[in-house]
Amino acid sequence: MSEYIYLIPLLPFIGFLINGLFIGKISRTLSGIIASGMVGLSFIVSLMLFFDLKALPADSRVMEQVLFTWINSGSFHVNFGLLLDPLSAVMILVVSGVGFLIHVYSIGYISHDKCYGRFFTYMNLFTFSMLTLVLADNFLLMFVGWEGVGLCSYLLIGFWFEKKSASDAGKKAFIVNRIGDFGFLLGMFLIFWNIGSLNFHDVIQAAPTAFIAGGGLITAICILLFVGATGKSAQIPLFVWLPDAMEGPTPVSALIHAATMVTAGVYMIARTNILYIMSPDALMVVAIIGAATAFFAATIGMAQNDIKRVLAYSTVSQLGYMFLACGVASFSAGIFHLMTHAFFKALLFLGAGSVIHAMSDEQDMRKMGGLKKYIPVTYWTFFIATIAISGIPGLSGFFSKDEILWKSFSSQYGHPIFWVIGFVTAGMTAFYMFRLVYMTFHGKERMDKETKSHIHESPKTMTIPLMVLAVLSVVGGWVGLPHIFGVTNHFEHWLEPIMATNNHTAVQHALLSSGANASAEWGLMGASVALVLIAIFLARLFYNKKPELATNFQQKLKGIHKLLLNKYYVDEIYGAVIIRPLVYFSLFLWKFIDVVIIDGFLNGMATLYNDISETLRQGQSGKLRSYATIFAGGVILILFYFLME
Amino acid sequence: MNLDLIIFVVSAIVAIFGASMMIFQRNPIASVLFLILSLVAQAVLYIQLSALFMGAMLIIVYSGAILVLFLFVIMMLNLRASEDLGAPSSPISKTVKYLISFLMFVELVFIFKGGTGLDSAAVGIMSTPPDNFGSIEQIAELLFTRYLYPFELTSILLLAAIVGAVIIARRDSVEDAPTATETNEQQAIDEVQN
Amino acid sequence: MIDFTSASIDFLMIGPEIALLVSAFIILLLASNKSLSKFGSSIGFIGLAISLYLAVGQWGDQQSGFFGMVSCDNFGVAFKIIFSTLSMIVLLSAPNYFTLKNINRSEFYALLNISTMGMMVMANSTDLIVIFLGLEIMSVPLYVMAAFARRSLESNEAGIKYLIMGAFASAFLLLGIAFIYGSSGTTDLRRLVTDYHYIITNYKLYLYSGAALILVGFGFKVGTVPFHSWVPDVYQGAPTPITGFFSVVPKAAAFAVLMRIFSFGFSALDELMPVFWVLAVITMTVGNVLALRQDNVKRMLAYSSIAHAGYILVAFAVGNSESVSSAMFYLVGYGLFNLGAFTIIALIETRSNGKANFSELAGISKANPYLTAILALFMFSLSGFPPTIGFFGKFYIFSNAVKDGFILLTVIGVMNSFISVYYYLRVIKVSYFEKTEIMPTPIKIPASVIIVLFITALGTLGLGFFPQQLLEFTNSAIFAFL
Amino acid sequence: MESQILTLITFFPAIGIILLLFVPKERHDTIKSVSLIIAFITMLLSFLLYSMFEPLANGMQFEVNIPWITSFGINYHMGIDGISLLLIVLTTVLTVLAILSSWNSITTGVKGYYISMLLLTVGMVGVFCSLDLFMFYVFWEVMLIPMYFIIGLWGGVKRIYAAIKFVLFTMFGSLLMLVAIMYLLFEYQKYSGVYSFDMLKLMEMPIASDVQMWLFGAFALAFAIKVPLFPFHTWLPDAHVQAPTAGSVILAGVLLKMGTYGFIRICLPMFPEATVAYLPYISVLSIIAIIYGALVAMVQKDVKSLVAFSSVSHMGFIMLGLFALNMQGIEGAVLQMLNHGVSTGALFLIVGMIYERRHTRLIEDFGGLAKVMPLFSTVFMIVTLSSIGLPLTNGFVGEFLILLGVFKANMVYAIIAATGVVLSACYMLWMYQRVIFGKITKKENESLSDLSWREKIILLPLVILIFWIGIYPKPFLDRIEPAVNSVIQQIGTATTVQYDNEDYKYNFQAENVTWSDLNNEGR
Amino acid sequence: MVPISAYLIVAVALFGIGVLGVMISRNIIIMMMSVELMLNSANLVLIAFSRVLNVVDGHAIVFLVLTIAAAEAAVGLAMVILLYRNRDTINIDRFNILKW
Repeated sequence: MSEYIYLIPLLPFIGFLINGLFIGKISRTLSGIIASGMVGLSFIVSLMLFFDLKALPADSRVMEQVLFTWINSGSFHVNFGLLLDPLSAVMILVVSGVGFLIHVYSIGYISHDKCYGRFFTYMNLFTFSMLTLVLADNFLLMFVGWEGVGLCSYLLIGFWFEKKSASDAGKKAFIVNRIGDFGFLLGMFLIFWNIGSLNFHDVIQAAPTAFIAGGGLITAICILLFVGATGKSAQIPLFVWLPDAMEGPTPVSALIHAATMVTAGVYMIARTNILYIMSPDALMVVAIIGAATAFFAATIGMAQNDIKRVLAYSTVSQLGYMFLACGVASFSAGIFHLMTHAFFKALLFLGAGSVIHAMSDEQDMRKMGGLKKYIPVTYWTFFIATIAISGIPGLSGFFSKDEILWKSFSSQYGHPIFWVIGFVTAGMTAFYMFRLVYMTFHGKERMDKETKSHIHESPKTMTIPLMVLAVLSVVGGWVGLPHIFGVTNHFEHWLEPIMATNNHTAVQHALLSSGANASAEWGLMGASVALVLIAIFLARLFYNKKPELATNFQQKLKGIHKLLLNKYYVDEIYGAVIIRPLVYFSLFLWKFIDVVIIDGFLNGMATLYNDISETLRQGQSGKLRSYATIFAGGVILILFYFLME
Repeated sequence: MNLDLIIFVVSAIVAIFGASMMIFQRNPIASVLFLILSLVAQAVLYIQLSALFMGAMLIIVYSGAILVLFLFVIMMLNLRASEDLGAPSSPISKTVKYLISFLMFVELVFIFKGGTGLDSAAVGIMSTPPDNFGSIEQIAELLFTRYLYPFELTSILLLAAIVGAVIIARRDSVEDAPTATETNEQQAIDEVQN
Repeated sequence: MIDFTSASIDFLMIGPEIALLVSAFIILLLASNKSLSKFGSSIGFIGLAISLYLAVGQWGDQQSGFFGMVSCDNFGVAFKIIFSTLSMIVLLSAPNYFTLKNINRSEFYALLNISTMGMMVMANSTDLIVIFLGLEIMSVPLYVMAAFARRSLESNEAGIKYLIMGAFASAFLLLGIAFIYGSSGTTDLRRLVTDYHYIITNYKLYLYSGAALILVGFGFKVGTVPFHSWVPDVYQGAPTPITGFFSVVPKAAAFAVLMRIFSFGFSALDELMPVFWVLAVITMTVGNVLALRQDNVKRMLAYSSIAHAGYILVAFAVGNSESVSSAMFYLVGYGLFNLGAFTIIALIETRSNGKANFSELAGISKANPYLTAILALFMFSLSGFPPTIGFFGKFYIFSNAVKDGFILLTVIGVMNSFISVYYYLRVIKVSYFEKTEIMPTPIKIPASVIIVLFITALGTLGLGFFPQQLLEFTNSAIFAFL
Repeated sequence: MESQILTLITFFPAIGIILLLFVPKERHDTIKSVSLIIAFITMLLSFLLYSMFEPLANGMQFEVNIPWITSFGINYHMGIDGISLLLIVLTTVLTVLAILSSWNSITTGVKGYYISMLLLTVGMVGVFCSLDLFMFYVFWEVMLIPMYFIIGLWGGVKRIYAAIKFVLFTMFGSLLMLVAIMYLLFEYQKYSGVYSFDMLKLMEMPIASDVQMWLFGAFALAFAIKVPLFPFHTWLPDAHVQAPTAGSVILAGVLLKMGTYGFIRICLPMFPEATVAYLPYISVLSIIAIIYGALVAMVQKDVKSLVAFSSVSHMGFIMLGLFALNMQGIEGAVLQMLNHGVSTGALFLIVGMIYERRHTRLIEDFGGLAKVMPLFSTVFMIVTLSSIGLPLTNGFVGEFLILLGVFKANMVYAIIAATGVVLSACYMLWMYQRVIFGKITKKENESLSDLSWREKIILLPLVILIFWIGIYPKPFLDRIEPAVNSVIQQIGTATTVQYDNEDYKYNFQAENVTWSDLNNEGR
Repeated sequence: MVPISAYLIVAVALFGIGVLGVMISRNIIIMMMSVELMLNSANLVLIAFSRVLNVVDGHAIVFLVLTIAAAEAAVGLAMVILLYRNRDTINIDRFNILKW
């Protein structure tokens, strides 16, 4: 069966080709059907392959397919090869599955835009790149997908290219990603020149002997790769592009900037976990960055008024969670959260999209409210997602997030501080999510008559995916119930073969066996739940029962609020510190070095020669007697020379 | 202090004096006459160097023919001493020119100082060398044996000179009428004149 | 073994000269008669053709005669061939211009032939006196030619300047010969060479100063700085075809003599090398730099001819037999493309008011595309672009310089030709790139000129592509009786 | 055929020139079609050459060696290896496209124009074919003349200045190169007793290292000006901006490659010690060129000069790769020569297309073109991406290999140079955004027509090449590899520095290992 | 008895004067006469040398030189006539149309 792996990326690619070549020639629905159909097919293929993989014994769960030799130069040799193992299996399921739903949703969403052809083309291209990314069997091919998804996000963010803000956002996304890729490239170089291959096998196999554990080299590699991850997954300091990316159509935000692409960084780290395990310092960095991002993004999220921006910052913060998980070396927890997050965050975005759709493209929550009764389906699905993300027990978000919190506390790489940050963040998450819900769906209706008249529930194509996702965000977490429930964590177990196996898991098992820690875990779990509930209550208080409280609260903390509203002025700082100086420097180079110095020198030479010529010409006075004098002078000199001999 | 020396000194002085007067004259006629003077003095030196025939030739050909030709031309154009002196050249250039000619003189003298094996020989009318050195027979014999080819060449040279002189000095005949260039020639003349 | 001082009076030895002389006589005889005088050019051409034929016949059989005054060696014969060929080209290109300028008098062709004959005499003897006489026979007609357009003030001025400076220079030359005579009692270079050591021990200074003054005399003719001052004025003033003649043929003759005297005769005088080194450098530099700012194409070409003399002097500075051959090669090539260039300039002058200013060139690429293309070809050849003969000539000369380790000299040389690119391209720039509001009238090109252009262009390109034959010719021509 | 094909390809355009001479200059269509057909046949011949070429075979192929000027040992010696092969194909293809692109834009002096184009082709192909230094030089210089005319006659406003600047720059370098060539000639004569300009023979000659320094300097100057390396680059923007579209295409596509080609064909193999000695300086210069070109490109107002400076940056990459002196670096550089020819050529063609429509190249005069000319914008996007080196486009493969090699040779260089990748994204995307995206501000832009058939035909092959090289570069790499190998051998043997490629800390046989037992041993 | 170098010195003195004459005199005729003077001084040198070396060739050479001088004089004077006819002056400084 493994020879069909190539179908998974290929099918969306075919969809891309069809949509791209016959752009504008085929009808709206047809192109939509083709696009989502292709993705659906690849989802089916993925499922089949997944079960095949499951059938295999746990030790040898790996399928490979080498399509052709891509680059071959001297000792450098890279195949166009696909690799299906538990990790990538999870990823392809998420990508193609969620992707399929979002495609279906888009059919309805895009139904008013005449550029539907372009839209689906890009979407399929994106799916193709994303699947290539997760299926690649070597770093370089992974990089292909990596840049491919970057390109697609660029194209899709700038989908409405006539809006300057949109094209700006697209450009920003691409360039920031490039900065990350810069690190990724260097990381690859280091790996290649120390190991001699970029294939994951070889790297995993060679790493333990090629690098000194905890040595500078391995740390450098991990940090560089992580730079790439920060770019792609919008971590500090490169998170600035993601909020702007909300300029794109909402399904895009759902697919790319929530469910799949932004999680590529997490996937990459999980994929190379062997290397990270070898470098505790790098893990530390990852954890710190992740925790910090989670916290800051959450704080920003509390102050935003744009419904999509809130979700964007929540995404950033959730990604922070995932990195925190990776940072404390519980990669499976990271992937687990990745999956659940994919479900509910996609759902949230799609719901938001449906809201915006209903509100006729109004995104400001202050102009919403009370939508509950107009768009019930959207509301309920959205609500489920909300409680899922805020970590109400029983829903997917709870399990994944809680595992992360526990690992950040208990793992040998963990630290109580991480737990505290995660804990606080969890509270804030619940707060801003419910703030969002209340401002949007409850309370009095703040929108004007005109829009109010148009409010309507979205078509089936849009609501059905919402429901499906709602279900998933409820049950999605049950594949990874924590040990303390007395069941084996299927998810962790599934991923075990590709996870670095070193003493720390052993330690964990040791910890788990002791009842003390079990109780500790229960305690922490309870604490977080409590905090969440408090947060929800506060949100309800501020934004539903007594809005005036919120306002004068804002009055009190004006400064902070302003700071949060403006996202800590990060964009402005970057602009002032990096971009503008660069432009001025370039102008200096051009206007001064190029024009004045170099060309000036050359033209100077030319004029110099002309002046010499002018002066010499004066000697050619036309007076014969002076000629004779020159002549005689020459004779004297020559004679003189010979007399000296 | 013998006769030779006296003759030499006198004629040398005369030759140099004539030459220098020649170049400093305003009036071409005068300078021609001074040149003739100088040439005569040189002829004396020739004779002292026992080149009797060449001395005679010098007087006959040069003073007799060439310089007369000069005189003739000057008369024909009746150039006057007064005419068209132009601005006197700057003192610097003057000094430079004097310096150059003087240096040239000095350098050439140095050559003779260096040129060994000559000072031994001392000459004069008193010491005519044996076998009538430089007599007409000798020269004639030389001219018609060894120097035959050059001798013939001189005839061609003279021919060329004559033809050239004719072409240049001949008055314009009718067939070459003024051309288009004529007009701006005229302007050129004017601008040069003033 | 050739008897160097054989008294044999073999007129075949001076056959080419005689042919030229006879043709000159005939022209002069006919000149008086209006109806017959128009045959002047053709007779002159025939004379040159015959002399060329005779000269080619002399190729290979080395002999000496007229009491050693004539020495007919490959070197001389090669130059005879070059002279007569180039003169024929001039003679073809001239009449058109003269008729249009209304100065077409058949005496000119007589003068041309006599002057060419003088050059042959120069090239064909090892006796300084004969060389001197040849020089005079060459020069006197040149003076006349310079002033040939009697009405044109430029022409008059060119004539007088050339004459006085020429006489001035030949006085120095004569003094030099006198010193040589004084040092050795002979004017025959061969005897000089045979008892060279005796002379160098006893009369070193005479020999040196004699050599120096001879160098001055001929340096004047080839226009080396600082004896170059006359060149631009005379070239600009003289009628253009004659300027072409000046810039090529007499220069070749003077160089022939220089080679004979310095590369063969005084080849043992190592002190000469630095002099030539310096002369070469300043000559090409001054020539090129002065050419930068000229408005008159003729004058620009005059300066450029000075520069080219500089390039040839590089060969003298190197001074091995290879370099002599390279210099000869360069002379041939230079003769071809420079004559061609001057022919075109002459054509342009025949237009409108007949000043060869750069402005005159504007837009002729539209009027006469092919003519302009050929002009461009010559310019590229002058500036030494491959695959023209101009390039290969430079390559030949400079490669010999490099071979003997004159790297600095070579670098200066190529940098000079870099400077020269600027002003040669200026001709192309004006004639191609600069747009004119009034379309210049196309120039009518007579058949003879077309032939000239064809030959010169073909030579410039063809010899550039396949220089092998010419190389062998010059290589075998460097056998001289010295 | 085997042996004559190179001669045929080189001089076939010359036949076209002769034909054109007989066509009266009013009959534009005849002239155009004749030259197009000639160029097209030349292209087909080069494809034939490509098919006949033996990949992975060492040494020169299709060698011809006929005595030409015997007294200097100058031979008519032609022959190609993979590097020249690819460049020849590139040249012929670009020539066809260039001729097509100037179909309507050139209206005056048509005859002369197409003659110069064909002459240019002769020169370029000749340079890549010739194995005799003299021939090399001759062709090298011959190329100047038609380019001078193309810029000077059919160029923009400041065309004359640009043309003269171009010629003088190039002449300056090449004259010093000529001196060096002569010197080599006599070095070889001293060494072997016979004159020869044969590159292959000259490579065998050992040269004293101090002499190598001088010779390398002379050659390197000529090539660096052509490339152009940082301080010598100022002729490039002028020439590009002023030249007509076809001129810029050829200039950027092929002429710049002459420089790098010269380096890899002459400098590296002939003067290995000097190469190693000069390496740091040239690498630093190339890095400066990369950053500098990118930064200056970012602030350009004219699309064409932006592309011009971007090629300064890209050529810097190529130089850096060459002087990494290892397999990946050089091979990547050679491939990147091809890529740069394709993508920058395409960029210039595209700029030319909008110039034909709007008669302006200023970025601010455009904006929102995506609305009126979607197809154009798409192609433009593809080309832009290839020039910023997105994976699966040609640019990526080259740049990646180059950086990989450079990283091996010197980590710091690679790190600094890699920032160029980011910068290239900045200026290209910014330009693209300002030209294509946004609302239409100028109303002249509202009525622009999308790509015509001719333009589609022009751009299609380039787009195909972009993806072909990006996705399946193996055929090209296979042809390059032996040539590069020989160069590395040359350097490795002649210098104490060893450039072997397999010096990893870890050496493994990954084939027979499977994923699972990997994990088992992990446990 | 007079040492031969005395004659030579006189000769070169004359030569120098001739050079000076060419350089300073404005009158074309005088310039030409100065050139003649230079030729003559060269002749004197020749005569002197042939006397010393006791070979009479020098005399023959002088003989030839005389004709050369004559030829140059003839052409020169013809040119003077032409110039005077065209320009009404023979002041050499007036003849500077051609310059730079």
